[in-house]
Amino acid sequence: MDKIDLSLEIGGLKFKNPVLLASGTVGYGNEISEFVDLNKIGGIVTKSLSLKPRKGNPPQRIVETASGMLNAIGLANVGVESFLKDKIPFLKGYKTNLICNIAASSIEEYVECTRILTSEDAISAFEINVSCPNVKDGGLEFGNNLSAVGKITSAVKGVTRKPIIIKLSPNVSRISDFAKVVKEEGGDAVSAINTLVGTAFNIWTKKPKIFNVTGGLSGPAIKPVALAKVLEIKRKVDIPIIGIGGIMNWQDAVEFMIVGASAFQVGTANFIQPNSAELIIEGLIEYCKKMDITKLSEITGSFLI
Amino acid sequence: MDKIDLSLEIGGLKFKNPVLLASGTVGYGNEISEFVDLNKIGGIVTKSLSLKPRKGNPPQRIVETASGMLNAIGLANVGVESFLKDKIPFLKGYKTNLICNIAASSIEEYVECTRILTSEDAISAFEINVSCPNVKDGGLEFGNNLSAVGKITSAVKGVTRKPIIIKLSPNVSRISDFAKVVKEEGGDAVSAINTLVGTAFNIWTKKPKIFNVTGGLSGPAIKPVALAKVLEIKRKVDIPIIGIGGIMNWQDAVEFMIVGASAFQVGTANFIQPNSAELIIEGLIEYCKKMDITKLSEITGSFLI
Amino acid sequence: MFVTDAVVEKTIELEHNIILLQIFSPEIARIIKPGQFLNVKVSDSVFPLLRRPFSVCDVAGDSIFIMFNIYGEGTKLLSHKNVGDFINILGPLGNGFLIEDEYETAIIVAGGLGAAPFPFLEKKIKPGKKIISFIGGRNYRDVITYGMSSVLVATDDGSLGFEGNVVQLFQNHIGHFDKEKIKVFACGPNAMLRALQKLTLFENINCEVSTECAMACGFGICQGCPIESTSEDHKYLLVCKDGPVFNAKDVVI
Amino acid sequence: MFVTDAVVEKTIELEHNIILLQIFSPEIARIIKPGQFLNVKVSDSVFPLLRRPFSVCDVAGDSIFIMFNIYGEGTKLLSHKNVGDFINILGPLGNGFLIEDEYETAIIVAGGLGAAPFPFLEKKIKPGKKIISFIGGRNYRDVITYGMSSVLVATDDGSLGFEGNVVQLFQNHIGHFDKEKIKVFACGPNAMLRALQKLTLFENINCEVSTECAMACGFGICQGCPIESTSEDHKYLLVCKDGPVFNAKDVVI
Ligand SMILES: Cc1cc2nc3c(=O)[nH]c(=O)nc-3n(C[C@H](O)[C@H](O)[C@H](O)COP(=O)(O)OP(=O)(O)OC[C@H]3O[C@@H](n4cnc5c(N)ncnc54)[C@H](O)[C@@H]3O)c2cc1C
Ligand SMILES: Cc1cc2nc3c(=O)[nH]c(=O)nc-3n(C[C@H](O)[C@H](O)[C@H](O)COP(=O)(O)OP(=O)(O)OC[C@H]3O[C@@H](n4cnc5c(N)ncnc54)[C@H](O)[C@@H]3O)c2cc1C
Ligand SMILES: Cc1cc2nc3c(=O)[nH]c(=O)nc-3n(C[C@H](O)[C@H](O)[C@H](O)COP(=O)(O)O)c2cc1C
Ligand SMILES: Cc1cc2nc3c(=O)[nH]c(=O)nc-3n(C[C@H](O)[C@H](O)[C@H](O)COP(=O)(O)O)c2cc1C
Ligand code: FES
Ligand code: FES
Repeated sequence: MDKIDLSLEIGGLKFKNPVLLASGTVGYGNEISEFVDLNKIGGIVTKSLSLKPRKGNPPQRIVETASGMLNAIGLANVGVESFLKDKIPFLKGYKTNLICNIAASSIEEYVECTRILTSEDAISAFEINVSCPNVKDGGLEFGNNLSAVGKITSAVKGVTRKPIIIKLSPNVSRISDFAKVVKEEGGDAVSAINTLVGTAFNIWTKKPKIFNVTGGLSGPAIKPVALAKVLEIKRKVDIPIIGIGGIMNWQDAVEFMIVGASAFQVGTANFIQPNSAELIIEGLIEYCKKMDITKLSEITGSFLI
Repeated sequence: MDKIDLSLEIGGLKFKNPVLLASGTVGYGNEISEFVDLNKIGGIVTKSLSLKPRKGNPPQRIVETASGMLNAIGLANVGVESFLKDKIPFLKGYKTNLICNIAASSIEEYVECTRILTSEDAISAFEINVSCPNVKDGGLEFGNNLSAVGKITSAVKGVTRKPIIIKLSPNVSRISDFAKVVKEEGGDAVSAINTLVGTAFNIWTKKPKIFNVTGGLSGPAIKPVALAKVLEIKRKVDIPIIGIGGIMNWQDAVEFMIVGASAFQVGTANFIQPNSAELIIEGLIEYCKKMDITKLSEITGSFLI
Repeated sequence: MFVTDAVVEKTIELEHNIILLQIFSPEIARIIKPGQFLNVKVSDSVFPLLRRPFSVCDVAGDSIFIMFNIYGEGTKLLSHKNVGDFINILGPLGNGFLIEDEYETAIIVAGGLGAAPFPFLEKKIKPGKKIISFIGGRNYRDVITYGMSSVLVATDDGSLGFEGNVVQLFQNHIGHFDKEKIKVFACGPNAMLRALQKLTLFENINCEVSTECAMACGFGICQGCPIESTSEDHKYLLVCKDGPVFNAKDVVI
Repeated sequence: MFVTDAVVEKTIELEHNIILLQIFSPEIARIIKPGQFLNVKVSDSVFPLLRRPFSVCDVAGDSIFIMFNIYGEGTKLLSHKNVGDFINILGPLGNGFLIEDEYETAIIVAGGLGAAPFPFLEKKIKPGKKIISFIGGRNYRDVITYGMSSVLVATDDGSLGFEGNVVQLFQNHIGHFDKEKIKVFACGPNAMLRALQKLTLFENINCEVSTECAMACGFGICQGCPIESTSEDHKYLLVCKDGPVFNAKDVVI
């Protein structure tokens, strides 16, 4: 049997395989490393980091929905300083791409976080979470605002030579418009999708089931939507796409690659099957064998329509 | 036990209860009438009608997803003429509100359909499906275009005195902006939501599972999203809302009313439990008893946040 | 049409992982016809969301039978049903085979689980008539002859009976029949039905096929199951309501 | 931590619809401590999506036990498990009770299914020590005394034992104990734990509570299970990882 090549490149950065762990679903890697050999996966994306530490929202932060879950963690994180001091040493021990996800409430804060983190060699790339409220603009989300996404992209590109991935919000009319702006402003890739806005109420108390009222919907429920967003981007904009949304197994992962994803992230699945990422790698190899593929990246965007 | 009042009014039209059957999920009422006594429900919304009959899409038109389904029926319908001739006589036999859902590819076609149908006394109101491609505007959806939705609303209002309900697309950044336009242009209510755009691919053939490539996601999977959209509208715009999306039982229905729905529609549930609508009515009565409510409409928008 | 919680009376495992469920439903048993189907809720939850359609395989007294093998999530769940469990069934649905037609010999052509509707069909065909079945499969494990008499078998790999497909096998025997006096009843994969359709149209043989397609409702409200008619307007018929059984000359398979 | 498919060895139905599952898992049985929990996949499908957390109720040899009643979708599915079925379990999770502490009498205070962790706790407490349990419920059907000795019972409706809540009952007996030489181990609804916390802080009694909250992962990666600490910075701890057992003085319940 020939060796199957699972590798790929995004913005000059080489990934040993397309399996990444999604932001907010593996913290800073410690706990998940008991189940997944981080040396084996393509990359790990950190919980969104902000300039200052954030406590996050009071409970209840999560609720289960039909084949999905809502979360409103409130971007609880240790902040960039403590991340560099306390979390990087552990992550340095692994040979995988470390992608820092950044959340901020102003363009300046995005830039500042990137500037501080970029000097750390262990960090391979940045994923910019634009699904954050823009405090200067009355709390409206950056992710819904084309020109803000463009400005953030060019601003962070200005302070680092590492690849910049913009993580797009699905809660927009035409996600491909956002991918286009990212490309125009020099972004290296987009990740799609972040969670869908959703809510759930208790019918007896009439109160929201999560403290923050609305939360982000993730899991298998959103997979069809995520696939459609990836496909839309693939058909309209020539930029590498990292697919995310409801990937539970290798079949889901292959589906994302077929509609256009170069790589993909495993999120909610980590909570349910903590070794999902490794199982997916095994499945991808089997798929390649069955389909007589020697280089997996060939299937990216190979849909027949 | 006191009698519980389930009735409500929208745009001057009285509904005996808030349970409506959603467009496209009960055809023109014949088949479902074997399971649901149409005299008992608040209303029935027809399959989207267009000026001319439409054959609809070739198979495959539907595919199941996690706690949801995708459909791309392609607006298969008999057209307004045949509807008036062949379908109205059956529907006339029932004492329930008949709401005609209209789909069109130009503003003129919306107006023309409404004009033709409005003279039929059996029709109580219109629901305008704006999730249709605007052929004049290169096939972009009306539903994503604020000014188009405004124009459609005022244009159809111009040719009928019956209530106009605009059925909003969820595939937009801020659905409340659309509700606001509807209100400004004289619309009587909005329905929210239509299906989310989604897709699914076969990983062995690399072909889309449905002929139309993308389809509309419905069912329990989308309920959290639909609830969030209804809540968003309720908090921002003072207009009656008809809630739709993943309602499978009376608990779901109550949840929609709490976040702001005056009435609601049962869609995909009809396929799985064809007598859902009647079961929901029974459940609503039990809920009122348990909560000591004599007028159900009081719970509309009664969320505690 | 009924939608009813019916109790599982018996679970029977045939050879090669084929499962028969015996379900108590006097109201459906009384009226269902061969070729009609049931839409079965396989779980109590919203997953899997949609019902699964199954042909009525047999009827005995107040009981109805369905036959399946484990295919995906739905049939897996169904295979876990125990005696005494309730399953929610919707039926009878669709139009069955027209068995009161003019023919002397009924010819059954079935591929794989396409055999499911025929035990009941055999039972219902008038005693005076002859019945011959052609049953096919990819290999011997695919061949289901349960409840059928005078069977001729074809397998793609030749592991049982004739080596080749079941339509070829039938074609090889066509000379033995008086084409005016036979009627073909068929069920199986679309590719098989298409080949059979071609053959019977060419040979001018009366042939009914039970077609399959993805379904949501099963009773005509979702428009999810179109099949093109051969009528002038090429309009779509609904597999669930206008079918699943069609005369081979009426539809584009 | 292990994630493993473990076989159900026995299903035991206690009174009042309480179910005990005996699961074969030598690797977990060997290391799990009272108060730790398991996160259990109740179905093979994506519905229900999330695992369900259950305290380890007892350990015997290579087997672990969990105790529950039918509450929602997840516990319903779990109650349908038969001997020989596999269930996927993740554990041991969290921190258990500190039983190697300085006390002469262990006082167990449990409400409803809060009784679940205590059969194992009783087993693990050193023979020299005394154990007294206060068990409460809304009514007699709620009171679970399985696996516990010297039990005092309270019910809200007085249908069994003391009429009132279990914290009141314990308070009534507080005079009998030397407060310096007891340690309270508690589990139950938050309202109960809150009352007990108030009492034990006031009386200066060493008290550990096993808290409950919605969880997604159960092992610290989702940040879904915050509980406010009483430390100066009021930071959030994680119930799954820093708990579920906390000293009553350390958290805001
Ligand atoms: C009128 C009618 C009668 C039927 N009678 C029988 C019967 O008597 N016995 C029997 O075993 N089966 C019968 N079938 C097929 C049966 O409905 C499917 O096998 C069943 O739905 C599979 O469900 P599942 O959840 O196990 O598989 P799923 O998880 O739904 O399917 C697994 C995969 O198979 C595909 N698939 C599902 N159903 C079909 C299908 N019908 N055709 C092609 N691909 C499909 C899906 O797209 C999916 O990729 C009938 C179908 C129809 C329409
Ligand atoms: C550390 C820990 C240990 C536990 N140990 C046990 C145990 O040993 N035995 C036992 O029976 N239970 C235990 N529980 C609770 C158990 O996890 C829930 O009963 C279970 O998740 C219910 O699942 P379900 O699917 O049946 O109900 P769901 O369908 O999930 O719930 C039905 C309703 O109950 C609510 N709900 C669900 N879980 C909880 C909860 N934990 N608290 C309050 N409301 C809830 C939901 O919001 C929903 O509205 C424990 C919980 C935790 C966190
Ligand atoms: C509990 C939880 C926390 C998350 N936190 C973040 C975050 O901090 N930053 C971010 O960009 N995305 C975050 N996400 C979104 C995921 O990275 C991912 O985009 C989303 O969950 C969809 O993928 P999934 O369906 O595979 O989970 C979070 C998701 C979950 C479920
Ligand atoms: C098979 C199918 C066909 C539909 N056809 C229409 C339609 O013709 N016009 C329309 O406005 N909505 C149509 N809808 C959308 C539904 O009316 C409803 O908005 C949507 O399905 C969400 O509700 P649900 O989750 O309860 O199904 C259709 C939905 C389905 C599932
Ligand atoms: S399956 Fe719904 S119309 Fe045929
Ligand atoms: S449940 Fe996920 S961090 Fe505690």
